[in-house]
Amino acid sequence: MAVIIDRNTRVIVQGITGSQGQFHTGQMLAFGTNIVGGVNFRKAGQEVHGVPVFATVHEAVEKTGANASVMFVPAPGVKDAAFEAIHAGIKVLVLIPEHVPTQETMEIMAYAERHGVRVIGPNTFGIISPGEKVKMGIMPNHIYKPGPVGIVARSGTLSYEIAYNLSNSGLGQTTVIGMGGDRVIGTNFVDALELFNADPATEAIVMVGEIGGIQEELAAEYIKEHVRKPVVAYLAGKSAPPGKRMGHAGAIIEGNRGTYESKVEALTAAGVKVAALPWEIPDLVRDALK
Amino acid sequence: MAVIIDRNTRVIVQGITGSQGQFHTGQMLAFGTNIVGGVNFRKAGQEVHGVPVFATVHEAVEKTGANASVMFVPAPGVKDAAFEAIHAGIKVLVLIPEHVPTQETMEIMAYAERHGVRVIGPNTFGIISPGEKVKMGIMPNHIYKPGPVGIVARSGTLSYEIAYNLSNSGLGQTTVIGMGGDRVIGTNFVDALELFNADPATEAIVMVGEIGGIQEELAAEYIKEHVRKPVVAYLAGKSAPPGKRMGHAGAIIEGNRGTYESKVEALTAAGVKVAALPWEIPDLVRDALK
Amino acid sequence: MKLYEYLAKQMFAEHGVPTGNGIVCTTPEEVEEAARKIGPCAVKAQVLVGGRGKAGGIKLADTPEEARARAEEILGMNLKGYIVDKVLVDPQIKIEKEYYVSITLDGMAKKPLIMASAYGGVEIESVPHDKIVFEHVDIATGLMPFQAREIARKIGLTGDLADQFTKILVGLYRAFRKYDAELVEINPLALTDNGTRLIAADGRFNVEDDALFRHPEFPRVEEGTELEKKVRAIGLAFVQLDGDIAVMANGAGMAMGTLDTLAYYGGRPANFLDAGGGSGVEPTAQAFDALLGTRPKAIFVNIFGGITRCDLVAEAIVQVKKAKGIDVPLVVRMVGTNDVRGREILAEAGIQAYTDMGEAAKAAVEAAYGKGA
Amino acid sequence: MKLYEYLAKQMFAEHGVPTGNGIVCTTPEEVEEAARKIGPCAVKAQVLVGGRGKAGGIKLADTPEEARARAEEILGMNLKGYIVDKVLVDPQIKIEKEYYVSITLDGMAKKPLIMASAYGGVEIESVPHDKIVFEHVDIATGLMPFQAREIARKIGLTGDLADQFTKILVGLYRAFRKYDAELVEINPLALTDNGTRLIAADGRFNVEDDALFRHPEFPRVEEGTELEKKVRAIGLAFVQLDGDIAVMANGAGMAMGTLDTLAYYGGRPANFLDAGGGSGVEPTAQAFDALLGTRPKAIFVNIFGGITRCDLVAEAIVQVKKAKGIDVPLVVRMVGTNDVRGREILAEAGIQAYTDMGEAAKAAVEAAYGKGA
Repeated sequence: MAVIIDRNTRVIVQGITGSQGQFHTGQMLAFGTNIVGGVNFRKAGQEVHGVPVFATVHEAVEKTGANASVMFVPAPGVKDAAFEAIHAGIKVLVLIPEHVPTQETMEIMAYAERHGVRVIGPNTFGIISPGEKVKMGIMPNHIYKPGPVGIVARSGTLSYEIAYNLSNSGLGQTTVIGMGGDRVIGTNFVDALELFNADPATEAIVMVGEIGGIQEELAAEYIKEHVRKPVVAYLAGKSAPPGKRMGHAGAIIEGNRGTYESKVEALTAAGVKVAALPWEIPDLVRDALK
Repeated sequence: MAVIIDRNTRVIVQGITGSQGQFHTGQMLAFGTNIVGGVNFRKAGQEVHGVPVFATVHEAVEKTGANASVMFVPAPGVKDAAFEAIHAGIKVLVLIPEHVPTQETMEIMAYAERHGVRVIGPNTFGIISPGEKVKMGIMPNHIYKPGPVGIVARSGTLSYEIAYNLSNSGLGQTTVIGMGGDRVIGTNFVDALELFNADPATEAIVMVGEIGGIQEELAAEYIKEHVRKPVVAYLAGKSAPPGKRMGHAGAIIEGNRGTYESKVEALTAAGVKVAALPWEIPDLVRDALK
Repeated sequence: MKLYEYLAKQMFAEHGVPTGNGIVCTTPEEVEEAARKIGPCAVKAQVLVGGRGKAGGIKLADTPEEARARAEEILGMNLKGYIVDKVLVDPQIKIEKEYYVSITLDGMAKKPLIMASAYGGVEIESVPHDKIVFEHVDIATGLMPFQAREIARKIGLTGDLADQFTKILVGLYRAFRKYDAELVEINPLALTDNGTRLIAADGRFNVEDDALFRHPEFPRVEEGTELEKKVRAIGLAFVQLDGDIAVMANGAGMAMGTLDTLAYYGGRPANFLDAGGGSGVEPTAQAFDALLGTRPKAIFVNIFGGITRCDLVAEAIVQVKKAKGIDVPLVVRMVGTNDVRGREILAEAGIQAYTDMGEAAKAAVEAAYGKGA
Repeated sequence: MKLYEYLAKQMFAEHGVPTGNGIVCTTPEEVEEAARKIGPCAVKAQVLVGGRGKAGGIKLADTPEEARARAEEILGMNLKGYIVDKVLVDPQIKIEKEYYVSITLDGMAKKPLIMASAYGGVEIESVPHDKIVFEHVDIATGLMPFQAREIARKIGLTGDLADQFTKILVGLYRAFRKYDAELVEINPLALTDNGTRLIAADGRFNVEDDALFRHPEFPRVEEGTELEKKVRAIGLAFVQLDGDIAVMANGAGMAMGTLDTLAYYGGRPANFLDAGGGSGVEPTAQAFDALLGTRPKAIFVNIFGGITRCDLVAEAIVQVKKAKGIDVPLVVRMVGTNDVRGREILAEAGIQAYTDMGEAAKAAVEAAYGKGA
């Protein structure tokens, strides 16, 4: 079992012919993802790793019944490509690119909401369900294992570190969701918590958060109210000074909003165990599952 | 019983302080309509026929719980006023003005649809439910009587003629709906037929159509499929030459679309009796009700 | 309101849609000058009637002198009732293939509708439905490049031509929105330069009358007969017909119903006139006076008073009668708001008014053609 | 990227938002000339730091000569590290009341957020929440006049001032959208001319960095230290901190986690550096070289290879070592994609790499400060 994507998800790759698109299409296929097509108007008719390239998403959907898309187009083209996917009937949209202008992301989110489309990202490493052998994203294939832990993370590499530690400790994952590091994102902690809470296969939830914004505080409120499964968290940015943007657009302490302390306090009050170091996560999960 | 509006409808008048707004507010009050407020930013705090004037629709809704609005603002202001009403939570919007640019009407309709708002008009005489003592519109008060007939009409005066004839023959009305004469309108024949068909108090339905467009043809299809109550129609424009716009934006035969003959044929095939002259309607209704 | 071809193309160019970059001229001298810049050209009469070419309004010229001669023939000519005072000098182009693309207002869908076809150059009504791509635009979102690209694909364009088409259609949609058009059409959208370039070879651009108040930049072009222009200038909807009973009614539906009723009883209506809801005495009197001026066999006035007050209509009629006299048979039917007073005012001026529409219509037909006509 | 006040006001004026129509000058002579046109004026240093006034960057002048003298004081001055090379000469205005209005991006609501208050002239953070009106804008619809009017009502504006406010806010929103702003702010929105007119007396306009590619018209203003500018020019996210262990990690979260881990073990990180996902050898080498140039007590490289290939990072380090030598202690941790090969490349160059992040971090702290530090 998994959330959002599973072995039946029919995936297309928008921007399949670029170097990133080609490389990760290969990786996703190797992981077992059911990639039914790619899109590039100019290269329609070609193939990438045996996957047919279509001119438009409409054509791809029409000919393959695709219902999910993972995007590798350059940032200035993301809005048009995202609207295209939604207009063509795609229901799960994973936006890998970073540097998408925020106002355009807002437009994408409004359009997606009107059409009932789940968006992951932008600026995300994607989503992976190891037991279902499906991934839509750029995460390394070898660090995940099937198992009972759901992970939702704001950052990529840090979540890889944690997933790797969990897998090495024998704790595999149902699904790992990359929220994305931008200020405006589709699926957030609350959305992911809701899904994992409802997923029978997920027994514990790991949140990988960071400074900036109030996502973690809202997650804490939601956990207090609704989540009956153990939640464990690691938060990055404890040592970051205020007013400095730590890479991600969202990772910045503005005034006294978005501090490490406020997040730890909120999560702890909601019964979440917060790890001081990334590799403490497996033990905390194991304890929680006892 | 009635459709769309009844004695509990809480009505505001947008543009209440203009000469049309003032006059018809008086007429609507005289008919019994529950007018709870009017709107004009500059004249907030004043009263019109004892009705308080508010600065904005939001203020009016907040202070009166209004859920319907009838609009008398000049055509160039209709889009903004309509969006305001929808944004403020109004659920029934009657657009009296004519000459609203069609692209703006389309924008209004898209916004209304997103927010589940019923729009009547633009370029309509409005809607009246005689038995509920409520009207939102500009029709004369004295020609309607409570009774079992639902009327839906593209044009005003012609429907007055027919309602007057029906009332004089002892056939009162549940609700009379003015669709409006524009090319793009909110509630159309099919919508009205659906409502009347479901309304237990409505025993027969009168359609007042005209040349132009394919509204009547679509209504005929709907009647064939879904309507189990008698429907009687009068259609104006039998003698109109093609290519000439007969007053209403929508009343024009283009190519061989929208002809009188095609409409009569479609309706007749759906079991609708089509009157050759307006005053034949009461007898046709009476026969149908036997 | 229709825009002249040269203005339509100006709107296209303003939004990145390539045209032939033709030059609009008003004298043969200007045409010669223009042809010198352009080379082999087409001299095209700027009038808003169909079939210009067949009627001699479009002529080719290979030299500036020839262009001048053709312009002398075209400028000042009467083309289906319109005197030509402007020509557009367009370059002659070699067309490899003709496409079609337009945007209109779809009343039923309540959305702009794009139609595109690989079978352009003829009236779109004559193209089979399955050769036309129909795509609605979500007006809240606007036309985005992906949708134009998808249309390009469906009409068989690929590569660079698809990119050109996408730019053209997105530009066309922006023009459509900016100028409140009810129709923008490029036909033919011509494939030229050995199949490497798409250009708008001819175009139509109709701005919606109800939005003209926002666009003072366009020269006003009024269509219709002199009488139609005169009555419409009062602010009333008016259409001239070929019968002989003049008709005045209030409301578009009622006016149509009145014509039909007259026709039902054998009458031949001379016009459609919606005297409006809530018009005052003066415009009504003016309209009535205009009807009188057409010397009909009879005038039929049919008023169902709603917002329209019968007494004011009666006053308007009496005003005209007093000022000029009414020397054709007049039949008035009047019910509704203030009808008793209206009929009184008429009676005082010696005019009897009916209350029953059928009887009144029959009386009007009899008044026009005599009993038993 | 922040725009200078004069540019912000230019953007305002372009969208119908009234400003003082000030004049931007680069010399005292120009300032004198400007003051002659404007009358009693304020000479305002154009720098992007807060508290200009208190630091002597804003001075009043009643005559052109005085203005020139003030400009001589301000132009060329060092204001919190920035040399003033432009001043804005604004008219002195008599302010009756100060309002506040801004538009920002609300990440949680995923919508633009308007804030407005009748208590302007101070930082909005210091205004009580219940004195601020918060309104989200539906980005698909845009800001329509009715919503601006409703906000005007809520901050107590009526009549003509409400109309002015509506025009100002609608214009501000258009500017916000057109220029991909992340913040536009008018503070104070000043009520002047005896309470009859609203003008933007000061303003901020921040364009989002990710959208700058669409706006070549704005002069680029880069903030940050020289080192920050240098590393960012390579295309990597970099923040200078006040410690002494230089850090390189891949991914923003990993970089933060690395800093926290170092701090946990008693280290003082000198910087945040996200060496990116999938960067090539060259940028990595440049970044590494830049870190080396800061003479830290140690360098800690922490790589979890996903898209980042460990072998390429190793090559970059070795390249710098071969070119210049590495004369500070270097601790590398490397796991993930091609990590075996990466560690081999390092080992060949005499660098031992860790696989465990905690052990590596401890080693880096020891390398910097000695054992038991």
